[in-house]
Amino acid sequence: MNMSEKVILHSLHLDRPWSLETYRSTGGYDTLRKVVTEKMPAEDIIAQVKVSALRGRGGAGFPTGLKWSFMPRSFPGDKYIVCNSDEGEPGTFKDRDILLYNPHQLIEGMAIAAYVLGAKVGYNYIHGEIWDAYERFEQALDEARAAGFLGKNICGGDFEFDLHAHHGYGAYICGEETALLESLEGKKGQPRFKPPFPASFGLYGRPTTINNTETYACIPYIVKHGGQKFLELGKPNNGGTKIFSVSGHVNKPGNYEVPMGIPFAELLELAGGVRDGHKLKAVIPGGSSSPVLPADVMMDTTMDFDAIAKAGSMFGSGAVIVMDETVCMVRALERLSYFYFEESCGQCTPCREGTGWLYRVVHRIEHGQGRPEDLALLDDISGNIMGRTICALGDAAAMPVKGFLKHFRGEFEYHIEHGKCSV
Amino acid sequence: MLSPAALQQIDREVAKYPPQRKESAVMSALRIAQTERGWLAPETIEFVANYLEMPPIAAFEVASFYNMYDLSPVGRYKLTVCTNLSCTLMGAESVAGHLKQKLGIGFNETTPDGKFTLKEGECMGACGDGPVALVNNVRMCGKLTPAEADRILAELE
Amino acid sequence: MIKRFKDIFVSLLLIELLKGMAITGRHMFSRKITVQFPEERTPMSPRFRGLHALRRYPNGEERCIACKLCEAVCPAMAITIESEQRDDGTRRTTRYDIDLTKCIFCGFCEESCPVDSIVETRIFDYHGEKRGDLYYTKDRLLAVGDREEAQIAMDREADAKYR
Amino acid sequence: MAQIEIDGKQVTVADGSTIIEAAEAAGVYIPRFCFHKKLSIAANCRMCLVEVEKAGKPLPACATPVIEGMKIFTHSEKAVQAQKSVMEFLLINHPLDCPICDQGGECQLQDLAVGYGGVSSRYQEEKRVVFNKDFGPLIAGDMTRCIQCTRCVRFGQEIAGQMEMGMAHRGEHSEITTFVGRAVASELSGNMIDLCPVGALTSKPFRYSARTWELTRRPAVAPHDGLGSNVALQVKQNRVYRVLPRDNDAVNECWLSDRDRFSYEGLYSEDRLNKPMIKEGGQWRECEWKDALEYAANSLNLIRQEVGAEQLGALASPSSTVEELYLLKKLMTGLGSGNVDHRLRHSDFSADAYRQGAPWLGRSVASLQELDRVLLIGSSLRSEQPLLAQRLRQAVKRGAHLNVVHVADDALLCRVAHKLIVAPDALAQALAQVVKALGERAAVDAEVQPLLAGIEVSETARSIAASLTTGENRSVLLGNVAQHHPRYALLHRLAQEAARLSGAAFGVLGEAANSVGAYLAGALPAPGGLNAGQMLATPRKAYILLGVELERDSYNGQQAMAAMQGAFVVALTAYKHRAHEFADVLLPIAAFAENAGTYVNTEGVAQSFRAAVAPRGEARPAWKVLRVLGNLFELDGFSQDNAEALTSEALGNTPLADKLGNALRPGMNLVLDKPDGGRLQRIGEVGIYQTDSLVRRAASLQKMSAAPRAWMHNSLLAQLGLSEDETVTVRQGDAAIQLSAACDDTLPAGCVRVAAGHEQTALLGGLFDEIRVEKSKGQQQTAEHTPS
Repeated sequence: MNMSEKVILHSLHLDRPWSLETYRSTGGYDTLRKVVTEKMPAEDIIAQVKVSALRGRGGAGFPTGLKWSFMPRSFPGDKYIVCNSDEGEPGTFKDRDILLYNPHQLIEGMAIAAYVLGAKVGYNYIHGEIWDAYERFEQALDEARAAGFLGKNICGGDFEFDLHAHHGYGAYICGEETALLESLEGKKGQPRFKPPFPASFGLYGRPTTINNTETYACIPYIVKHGGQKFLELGKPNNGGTKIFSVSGHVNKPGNYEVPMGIPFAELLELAGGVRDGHKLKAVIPGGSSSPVLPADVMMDTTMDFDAIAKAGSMFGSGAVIVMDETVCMVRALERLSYFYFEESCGQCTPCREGTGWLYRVVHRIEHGQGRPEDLALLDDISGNIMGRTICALGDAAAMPVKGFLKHFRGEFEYHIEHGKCSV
Repeated sequence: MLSPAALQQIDREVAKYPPQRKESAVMSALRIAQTERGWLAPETIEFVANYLEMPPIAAFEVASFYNMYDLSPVGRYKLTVCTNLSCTLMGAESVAGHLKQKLGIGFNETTPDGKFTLKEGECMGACGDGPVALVNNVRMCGKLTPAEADRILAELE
Repeated sequence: MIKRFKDIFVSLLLIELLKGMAITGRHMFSRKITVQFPEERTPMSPRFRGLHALRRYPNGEERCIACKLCEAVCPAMAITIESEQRDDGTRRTTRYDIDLTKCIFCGFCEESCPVDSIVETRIFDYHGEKRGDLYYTKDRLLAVGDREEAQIAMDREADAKYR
Repeated sequence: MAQIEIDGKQVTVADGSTIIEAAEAAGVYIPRFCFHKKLSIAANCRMCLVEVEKAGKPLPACATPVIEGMKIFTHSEKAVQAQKSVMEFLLINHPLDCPICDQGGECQLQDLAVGYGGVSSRYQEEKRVVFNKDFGPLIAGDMTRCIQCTRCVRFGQEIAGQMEMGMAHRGEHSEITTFVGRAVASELSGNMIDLCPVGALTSKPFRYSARTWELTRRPAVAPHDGLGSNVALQVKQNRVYRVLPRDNDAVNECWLSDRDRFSYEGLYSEDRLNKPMIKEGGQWRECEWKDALEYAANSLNLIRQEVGAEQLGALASPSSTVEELYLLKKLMTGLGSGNVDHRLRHSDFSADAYRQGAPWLGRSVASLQELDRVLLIGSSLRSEQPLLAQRLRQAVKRGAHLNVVHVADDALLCRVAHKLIVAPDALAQALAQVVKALGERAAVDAEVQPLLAGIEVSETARSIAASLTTGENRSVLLGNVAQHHPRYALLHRLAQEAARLSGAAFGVLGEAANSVGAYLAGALPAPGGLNAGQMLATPRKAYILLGVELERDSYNGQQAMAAMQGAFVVALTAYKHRAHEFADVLLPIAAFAENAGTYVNTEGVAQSFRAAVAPRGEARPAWKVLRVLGNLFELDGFSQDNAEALTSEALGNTPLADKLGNALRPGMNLVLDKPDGGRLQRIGEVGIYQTDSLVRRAASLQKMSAAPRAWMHNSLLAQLGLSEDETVTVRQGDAAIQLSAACDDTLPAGCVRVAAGHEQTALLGGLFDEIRVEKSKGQQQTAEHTPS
């Protein structure tokens, strides 16, 4: 493992790393030019992406190469590619840094993707609250258009692609790909029932491929250096580097781009370790919707899709929330439940009604009004939400409850029995 | 209803989407309208809907769905403090408590002089800088402490 | 044959008569249980099903919400209800009649009432002098309720734990 | 076809069908709320979750397509557990107010809660409350009861063509609402009440008046438009409490227009005529039937003997039944008069001699949905035939081109391919343009050819013609405005030619419930007899009026009222209306729902119905009244004792289809004159809730009906020196009324749009005749009218 090899956040040490000039100085857009001028066969690129074992960085970890191969590239009429920068999962903040510090790599990645997938128009859906990133990206788009990397006749060839930024306005659910498409169409961000999947019925009912910001940003590297090299950065089935967003009780919260499969202990060390004088209690390893894991389990695991799944949680978006021993787990769950209650789109019954119910019961327990039957009730409600909803938000709301109850049941029982916190 | 400059901005957003899909720009158009008018009154929403040739109720659905739109008047400065898990772990509650005490208002309230409105926000995607707050939906302030919050308030005075 | 002689013997000695007289005599001196109605009354169950009444809430608002469940459940079809929206937007009856000549006092109406409005009281000794007198209209039922409310409330209270 | 297994049963279903459809075919019921066969799939209620073999989690049956070999379990433990959990979620925030909820007894949630709900709730927290909104006079909203199935929202978007309801806010706070404080305005809004699976949207006129289990359903046929929607009258104690649609995919599907749904309120209007009345010495008095009938018969006989039978006239409403119209005709024939007509709103009868059959739709109602190209001429379709407009909307959604030639640019709530909006007197010109453009591809009939000389074909007309020559299924349709138009014969001939040239079916939209039936029953002038126009233009000495409210049902109310002055008038009517002012005998007749009879709808399908309730007061079915009159005149053939006997006598044994036909015989004298630009013309189409006596007295619908105003183009307002909302004097002939001026820039120049059928506008002149508008001088008398 080469700890210093970075795929995305490689130019932070340079002056104005977000400018086209700086990006070009690191070989930026050369890959796109090569692809376009050499008319590289799309199948070859998809094959490289498959070899790279690049898995979706948005949370689900779906193999990107496979997703691309679903897109009916030669289907007549409009096709779209969409980038999901609607990063609202508590704990996740990597896309913002990509947009702020290396927007051109994303643009280049999307342009290559558009070339491969046969799309002429793309949209980047940017989270509502990060206005600075939206502006920065718009600026980058202007630069790229002016330099001929977007628009008609890209790099002098006959490839045509334009990319637009769409600004979200405060809805976590729009991070769900079909909700995002609805939102792009000017509607409420309410997820669609699948099938049909976006690859056949996406934006405006046309074939559409949606990937995460970080996923697209990896593309130029893969195409430039080959899938094998990318794969070797990480570990089998978990190729490449990954930007981990570390927040919570650490000394140096922030984004860390490290190889896939790094031991958690090392990542924690990179982030400056647990807040001074405290000891690790629990970690949410993949953004708020992944089940929490206690310290001992975490310290023994490595950070990749397969290892975290084995440990009983989800790798998700690589957002690591670190909690030390001062944290009341009931309070933590109450806050997360409130989040899902607030962010449920309200479309389907189990999530609309269930998230509120979960929150209210946890809230009651936290405020000393828990009843002995409440924990069984919580288990039951979250079980009734899981797998019964249109999109994954239902599962996302239920899993933290299950996770907290599984590993910290004692704390909840104490709350119910004594009406106060044990921490 | 809206200034020519605002309409021009809306037109620019409309141009991003296919010609028959004007309503795609509704989110941006509502944002632009809100920035100009301070909040989204029903008439404003209807104006935007008509401008984009969509049913007013569809625009209202959008305006009420996304939580950065304000359907009632807010103060000159809207401070949205994230209190989600990461920010809370990093001290958001003390910052929020400090702001409430200093401004003498609770969440979703406006100071009597109409200057500040305090809102509770959900994850803003900047947890590494937590606790964070957003001023008027555009300016992100990170690594807040009560002292830092005071400094920002003073700056906005 | 023996039985026959025995019968004659018993008849001649008036033994049966004496037995009967013995019972009469015994009762003559035992405690009397006849109740002198109407001066005296027997004890009654709080569940007694007598004359109907329509109740009000303490603030004077009639309880009935015109759901018509009693009308639907009445096996004798003794209840007739008409309803409309009152000016304050609430659902109210404009007519609530019980034909007591049809009523079989089964108590279903009371059972079905979601707001404890129609109840059966302990009154069983009502009467009518004309045909129409036993056709109780809403006003008369409410009047019964107003008059008997204290008793009705007590009875419901007593029975509450079994419901 | 796919072979699947549902609950152990083998079923073969079409590829691509969903599990719920397959289950239906197999006779297995899957609980559902958001799914509706006519709406798009939302899959949001999750009630229809079923277990599918090899699927990890339960799948929504409404949205999951079947796959060959799929094994589905709808009642397995896993499926039922999922369904029960959804029911629990639905109930936690649903109020327990079934006793006061109008939906109680017909509530899907209530029904399914019996099967899937728990005995008590585990939810101990506070329940959600949603504040009610005012959705207008027809729909009552109790939004706390809403389960967010979005059927009403989808109905608006997909069927009504206008999105009025939406789901605002999100999560648990989401609520169904209209745009801030707005009432629901769609002419199909009542269907949302039917669609709502809970008591969130209920009928306001019906509110709290009865419970569903008390009501009996009696089938009937709606009386307001040519469609003849199948309805169920819900009756209790001899009163109609509610009207609901009956499913009939050939006619109204599962929908009903608000006009058909809420007009029953008119049955209980104060204006109902309950007893026969005669006028003696200028004074009205109530009397016995016998006296009234004898008085009427004797007086008519006397007049007939004195001045001749040709001085008798009979005018009937096209909403009368086949039986009534047939008997009326028979009565008049018996009396020796050929003066019978039902087309009171028509003004051009010159095609009468060339007609070959009863004008009809020209194709089946259901097939309208399959149209690819349509030319709609002179029709405010949404108010004339709300559900036909809906059918066309579905066609357009499928990709049909809807082309319009009309006098006003009313929203049809779907994409209109091309439109020519012209003043009434230019309507024929516009249509001629289309014919001429079509003539560029095929030879125009020699009869029509001369008319086209000098016609300049506009670009739009050419586009319409181009559109009409493509596509598979095509129709040319003539609406009410065209039928009422003073040059109807010409329009008809041109439309017929347009249809012939483009290979389209030619249809005439039936104006009223029994327009086609009236032709078939012969309610038309006999050879030599006078038509409605002539009868009113050259007044008769005596009239028999059947169900007409003459002043509001005629082309020219003013002229009609004038014709009545001095004549002996026997009015068979359900309402008193203005008949008081001119009639001599008022005979109360049964209204809709109180009468047995037959309507023939615009497709030419006869639909018979029976009386659902007894007539109000002493009113009697009109056919019985006419039969007794026939007896009093001692005429033969008036001895029928039930409506069925009359039906077969009236319609005969030949299939109705043989008697239908829109094509005119050649030989008509056709002239196409140039529009006269000099004068102002009235656009006087009949308002949606003003079509007939019944609907005009339906209180709630009348609240939906805007007061008539003088609408005109901005430039005309300026030219006349008027401003919007100003009170102006509108004159036609001798009548002058005060209306408020209104601006509508989609109207053609030189036109003033004043709706007809309203009480206020009743005494104005012809619907498409000259009109004058001037500034009001101060606050004058409001309705001065002087028909002398």
